[in-house]
Amino acid sequence: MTTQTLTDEALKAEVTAWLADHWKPKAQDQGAGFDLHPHRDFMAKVVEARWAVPTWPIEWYGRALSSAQAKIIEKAFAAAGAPGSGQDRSNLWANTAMAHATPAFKKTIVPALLKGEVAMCLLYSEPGAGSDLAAIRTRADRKDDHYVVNGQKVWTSGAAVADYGMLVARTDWDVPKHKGISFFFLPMKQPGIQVRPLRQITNEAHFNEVFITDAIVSADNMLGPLNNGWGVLQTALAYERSVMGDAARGPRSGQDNPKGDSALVELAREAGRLNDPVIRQEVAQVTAYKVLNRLNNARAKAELAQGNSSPIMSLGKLAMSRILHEEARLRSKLLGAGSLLEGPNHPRAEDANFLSLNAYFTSIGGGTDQIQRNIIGERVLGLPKEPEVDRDMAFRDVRSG
Amino acid sequence: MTTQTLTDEALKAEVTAWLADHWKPKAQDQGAGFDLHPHRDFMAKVVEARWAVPTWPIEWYGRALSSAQAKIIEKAFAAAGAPGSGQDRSNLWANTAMAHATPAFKKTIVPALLKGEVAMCLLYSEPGAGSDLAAIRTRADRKDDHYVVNGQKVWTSGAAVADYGMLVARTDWDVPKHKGISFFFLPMKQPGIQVRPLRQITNEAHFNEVFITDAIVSADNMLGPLNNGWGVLQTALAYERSVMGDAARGPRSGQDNPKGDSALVELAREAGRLNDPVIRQEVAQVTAYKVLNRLNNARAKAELAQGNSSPIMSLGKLAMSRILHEEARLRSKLLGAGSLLEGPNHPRAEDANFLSLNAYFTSIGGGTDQIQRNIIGERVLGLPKEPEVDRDMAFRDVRSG
Amino acid sequence: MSAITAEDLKVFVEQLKRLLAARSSEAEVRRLSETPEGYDPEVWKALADLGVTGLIIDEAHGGFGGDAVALELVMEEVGAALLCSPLISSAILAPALLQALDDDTAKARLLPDLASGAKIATVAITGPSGGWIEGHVVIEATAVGTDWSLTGKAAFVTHAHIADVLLVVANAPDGVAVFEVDPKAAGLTLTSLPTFDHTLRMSDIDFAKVSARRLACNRPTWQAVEAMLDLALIALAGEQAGGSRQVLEMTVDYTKNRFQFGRAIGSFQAVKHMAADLLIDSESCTSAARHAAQCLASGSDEAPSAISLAAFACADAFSAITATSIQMHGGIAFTWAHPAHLYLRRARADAHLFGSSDFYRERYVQQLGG
Amino acid sequence: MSAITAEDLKVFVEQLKRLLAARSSEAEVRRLSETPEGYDPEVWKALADLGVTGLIIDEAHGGFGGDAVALELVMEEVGAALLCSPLISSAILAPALLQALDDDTAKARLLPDLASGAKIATVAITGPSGGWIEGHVVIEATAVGTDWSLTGKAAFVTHAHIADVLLVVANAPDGVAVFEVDPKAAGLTLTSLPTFDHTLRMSDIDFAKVSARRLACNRPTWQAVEAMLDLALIALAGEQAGGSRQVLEMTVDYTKNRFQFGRAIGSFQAVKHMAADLLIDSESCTSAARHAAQCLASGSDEAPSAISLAAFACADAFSAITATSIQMHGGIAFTWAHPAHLYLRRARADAHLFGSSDFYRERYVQQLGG
Repeated sequence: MTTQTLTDEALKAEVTAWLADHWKPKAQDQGAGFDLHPHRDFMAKVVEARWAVPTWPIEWYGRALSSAQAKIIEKAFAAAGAPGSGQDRSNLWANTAMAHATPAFKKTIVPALLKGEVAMCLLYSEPGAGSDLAAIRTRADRKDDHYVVNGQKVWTSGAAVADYGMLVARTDWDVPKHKGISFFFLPMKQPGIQVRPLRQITNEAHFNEVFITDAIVSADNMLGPLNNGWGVLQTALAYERSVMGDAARGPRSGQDNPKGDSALVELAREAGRLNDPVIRQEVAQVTAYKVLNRLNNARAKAELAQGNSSPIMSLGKLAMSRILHEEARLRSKLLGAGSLLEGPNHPRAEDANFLSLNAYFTSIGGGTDQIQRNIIGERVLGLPKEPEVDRDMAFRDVRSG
Repeated sequence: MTTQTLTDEALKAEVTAWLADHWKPKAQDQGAGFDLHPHRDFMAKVVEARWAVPTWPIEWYGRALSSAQAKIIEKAFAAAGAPGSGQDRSNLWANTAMAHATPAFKKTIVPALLKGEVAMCLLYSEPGAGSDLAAIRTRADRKDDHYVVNGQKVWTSGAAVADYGMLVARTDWDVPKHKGISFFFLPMKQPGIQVRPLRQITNEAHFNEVFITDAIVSADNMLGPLNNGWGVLQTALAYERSVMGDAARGPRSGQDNPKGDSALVELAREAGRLNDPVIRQEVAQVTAYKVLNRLNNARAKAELAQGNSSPIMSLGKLAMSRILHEEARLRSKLLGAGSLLEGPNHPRAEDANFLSLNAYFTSIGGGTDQIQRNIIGERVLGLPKEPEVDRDMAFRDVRSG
Repeated sequence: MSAITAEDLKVFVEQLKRLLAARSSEAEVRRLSETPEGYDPEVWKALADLGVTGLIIDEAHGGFGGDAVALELVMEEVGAALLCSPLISSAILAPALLQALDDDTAKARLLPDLASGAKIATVAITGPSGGWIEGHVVIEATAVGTDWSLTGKAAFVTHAHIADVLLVVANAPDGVAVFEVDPKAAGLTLTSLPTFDHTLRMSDIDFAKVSARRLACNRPTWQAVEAMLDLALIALAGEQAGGSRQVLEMTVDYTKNRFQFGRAIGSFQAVKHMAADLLIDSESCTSAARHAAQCLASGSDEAPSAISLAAFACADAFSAITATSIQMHGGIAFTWAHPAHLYLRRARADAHLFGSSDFYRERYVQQLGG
Repeated sequence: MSAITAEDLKVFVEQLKRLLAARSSEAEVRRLSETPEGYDPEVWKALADLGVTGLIIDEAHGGFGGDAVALELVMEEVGAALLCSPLISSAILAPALLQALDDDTAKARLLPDLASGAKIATVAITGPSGGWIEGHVVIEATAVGTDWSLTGKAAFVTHAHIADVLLVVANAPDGVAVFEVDPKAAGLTLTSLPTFDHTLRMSDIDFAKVSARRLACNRPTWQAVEAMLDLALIALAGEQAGGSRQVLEMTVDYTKNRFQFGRAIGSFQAVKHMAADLLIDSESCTSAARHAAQCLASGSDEAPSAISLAAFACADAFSAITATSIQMHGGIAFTWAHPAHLYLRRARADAHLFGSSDFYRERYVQQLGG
């Protein structure tokens, strides 16, 4: 193979021609990031044609291309509305396996992940390990050529359909908490695993609790060295952040919502409150929070583009938390007594109330605002950490939960 | 003496008659709590007549009266506008000396304090010991029958005129911070003591820095046992809180300020802003903070009167901090561009700006808002303390300052 | 002044506490939230036997003759327990309005059944705006001989779905008046509304030439409505005070027992300081509610402004405490199974039930002379 | 667009940084705050030589022809250093106004001396209300032959006490117009005002039949005033952004080095979390200021709303950061000797110099179509 030597034009021509031959758009891509891929057959072709991970080495379905040339391929796929390209940037599961899986397991799992043949879920958080993720108590005990897993995980999306879960479990209890954790691809379709939907305050169930009782995972499915799972987890989490972005959902009533910077002005007008000077001040302020956050992110991207690291990146989640809570508060206020109601016949109230609750998805999920402030204070501003009482303790002696 | 057996009526008659004979009102009582007493001669008579500390024992200028009968005496003095009574409740200095001074020193200092013959100041805080008062580095080293004191104190009122300062100094550096502190009555009128006024952000100097170089204090002037000064300090601080109350000052321009719950309404009207609905909301909210704090304190007093301890007492300082900052913010907002100015020709601006700065006297002085929240969380709500890294360390190994 | 002594009141509240502990557990609240009625008739009976339904009804009509102070204290317990019941409608709004009118026959006819809990009544005032203002009344009343006929729409009517009697505020030719209506009368259409607070029940009521009986009032009727609203606001403030203290206690307990990073999370300043600030809110809420009740009970001139203050201070405190409580709990309070959101829903409902905090702040400024 | 390349601008800002480090130390700021003039003529000369006084003045008139982007960046440094100078009056308000007018002879007469720093000018617009609104102009201009005569009072005029030229906005019979006035002219009385920000200088000016020269404008003159105000607001936003970052850095450094309870106070969540929140404010402040500058420089339709946003977001951020900074420092920042209050005073001045945050929030809503 000598694709590296292709000119940009030739590459563009090749991928465009290939897409013309192979891509037949059908039902909207439902790709939820967790479920099985709706275009599995096509995805397999994409992988075999080496369009899925062009920056990867030849022996791993790649073309060893520069990311610049990879972009050409992604652009062509995007233009055609075809899925499957750019997975070397975006496929959390495949990248993690590629980086850390054992040769034997890698050979089977990586292509399956690229082709969307296996569905995945994350087995990280536990009831007793939220902000303090390293305090997990799910255990994996070695037995012959495999590990026996016991414990409970929570806030797991897609657990019901997943073939594998990326699992962090404790494999050594006599060392400090970060040092006794290992990382596995746990097969989900086995008797020892029971999945229960978790009902949120929004009266939805986007997550599950996963109860694990004597579940089996082959030692080959361990990613990274024994008791080095914390390190693997960090790279996986980094991927997740860079790829998935802000997961907070918008209104769910289905009723049209005004868009753009004047959205709140329009909602105030619709509610007949736009002539209230107090409301006008709040509309301006909440709109400002949204616009300022956008300006901050744009400036951060520009600085990164110039190769300067930017402190601002880490502020986005905390800023978004305030935006979501404040917008929900204002939407409720605009409705007055109307906000007492909910349901499809009262879409504005349904949205205001839903958004008021769902704002906690961002202010609690993926690190509470309080944890975020620690991170900003310590990693961005360089302020010293607090004394860590459990840092040098054997985990079995640490109180948690 | 058998005054205990006096009826309330007889006691009232006796004190009233005595006042009629001895109290000749003159210039307004200027008693600043620190300076020498303006009515010293009369005060001496009050003490000798045993009206100053009626609940104290006979041998200590008292009458061993019940506090109920003591109140009768205080009422009579109050009615006549005469100073000097009720010092068993209100004289911080005398009560501290009475409780902890050595017999020899007590004999001379207590009457002098009751008679207002000696002026006092507090030598507690240091540049390196603010929130963490126990981190004081002023040292008192034993030499023969006295101690040699070296160090620096700050935020000292009345230091320039004081005869004695109530001093906490470190007498043992090899034990944890609370355990190596002793409490002294330090003579202020000696060469080793230099007093410098401390200019505040309000461009006033109500406090001093005190520089102490090889100053001498007799071992007899130590209050409480060696290295037990922290305990003595706690009782002194408790007195101070119960007696002195909230020290925050009001406007200083001299211009009349509206009083009562509608004060902010009147200020808004005067500024021509009362018709602004946004201002009206803020006037209501800041007024509410003030009224709610008053209601809280009234409820706390009522609960205490019924013998129930009240959590609310400890909330007052933190609540007052918010009130002072918020009222200052609103006063500034009412003036708009007018708040750019200061000085006697612009009294409302002078007040708004002064109050904006002086609010920090309450939110920082006597324990910052952050320390207050710790205290409320721990002592009122029973939340656990933070890990104390310096708790069991010899103080000389603790980093501070 | 109250016909109940302070001592009786203490005992009374203790009995209520026990009743609520037994009959308004979280499980019961969740169960009743899912029923169409939204309350338990047996618990209603028990409340009646204890005297809660007749608390503010004159002894002459079979009630306890309790005053605002008694009402506020009782509502603190009701709020702490998230009780599902039509108390606000049938034990507060309706009797308060009847007693503020001058129609002795109506009182004699209705109050005893309300006191005994045998009948449930509610009051319909607000139009689609939801505003508790005379100008927002949109139902028109026309005389038909000695009888009256109502036409128009009432919105956000509490517990109308289970009411035996409706008291409707409508515009008569000579001004606002109160009318007694049978919910089953011809021309009356009741539409239940889905509420965000599942412990609450509300309806829209459409009146098409519904026959009604006018109740006598010797002063401008809106003054009677305002007298009713004063009591209702104090009741709501009591509910908010009780709910606030309950939620703060639940939250503080959790932060003492939830360990992360080897420490109780309540030992972290971030959590500890939130708790300290909420304590100021919750104590201020209690002070405001009780002060308003005392002012009204003692007929103080301060009563109107004290009630406005309680209306916004208590609504804001309960809202802030329930909202911050979820943040302090973290993920566990993001689950349906955790009670935190039940209180948040109640707090958000209470904050709009009788008008917004902004509305009462504005009224407060007017009462301060602004 | 700017006549200065991005590369030149970088160099320029670096030179300014060095100049300010050398000539606008805290000690100098304190010294100049106590002088009646409130600035150092030698530093003014140095700023002129560097090109700061002529930054926004056309090259044709001896300036640098810098645009809003250049101005904003320069003002970030000025704000960080708390520079005591008439820059806002003589290098921004006056030249911006002159260049927004159409009086070429006036430009040729005045701009070169302003660019070179040889003369200091300022603009008088606001009446006693302090409002930057056409309707608030209270000086009346009447024609006297070809000449004009001004009568009335201008308030809050910046740096008039050292001005060689006054540009006065007054009501002429045909609408608002700009007049050139000699501060020493007969009938003009200047009263210095004591300012809370001791680095600022302001005066009231009383005009009693003061002779003035009217400057030509080919459009409604208030549009020219608004063009000037746009640049002034961006300059102020830049000052607030630079000041905000400076104060936050100073504060964070202190909390790293101040030890209490055996720990750096910055390790306590109470302090750490305040710092994190302030970082959002200070970064948002910088983003808003720079975005407004870019919008104006590129002639984007978004410019007006971007300027309003910067006006209130930057004022509020600088105020919040300087106020919280004192709390984070504790007692030491309650002393006159500590610089924290110097920035607080500047922040409070900036927040009212050209109108309040509420005013610009209201304008922002209008610009969003509300």
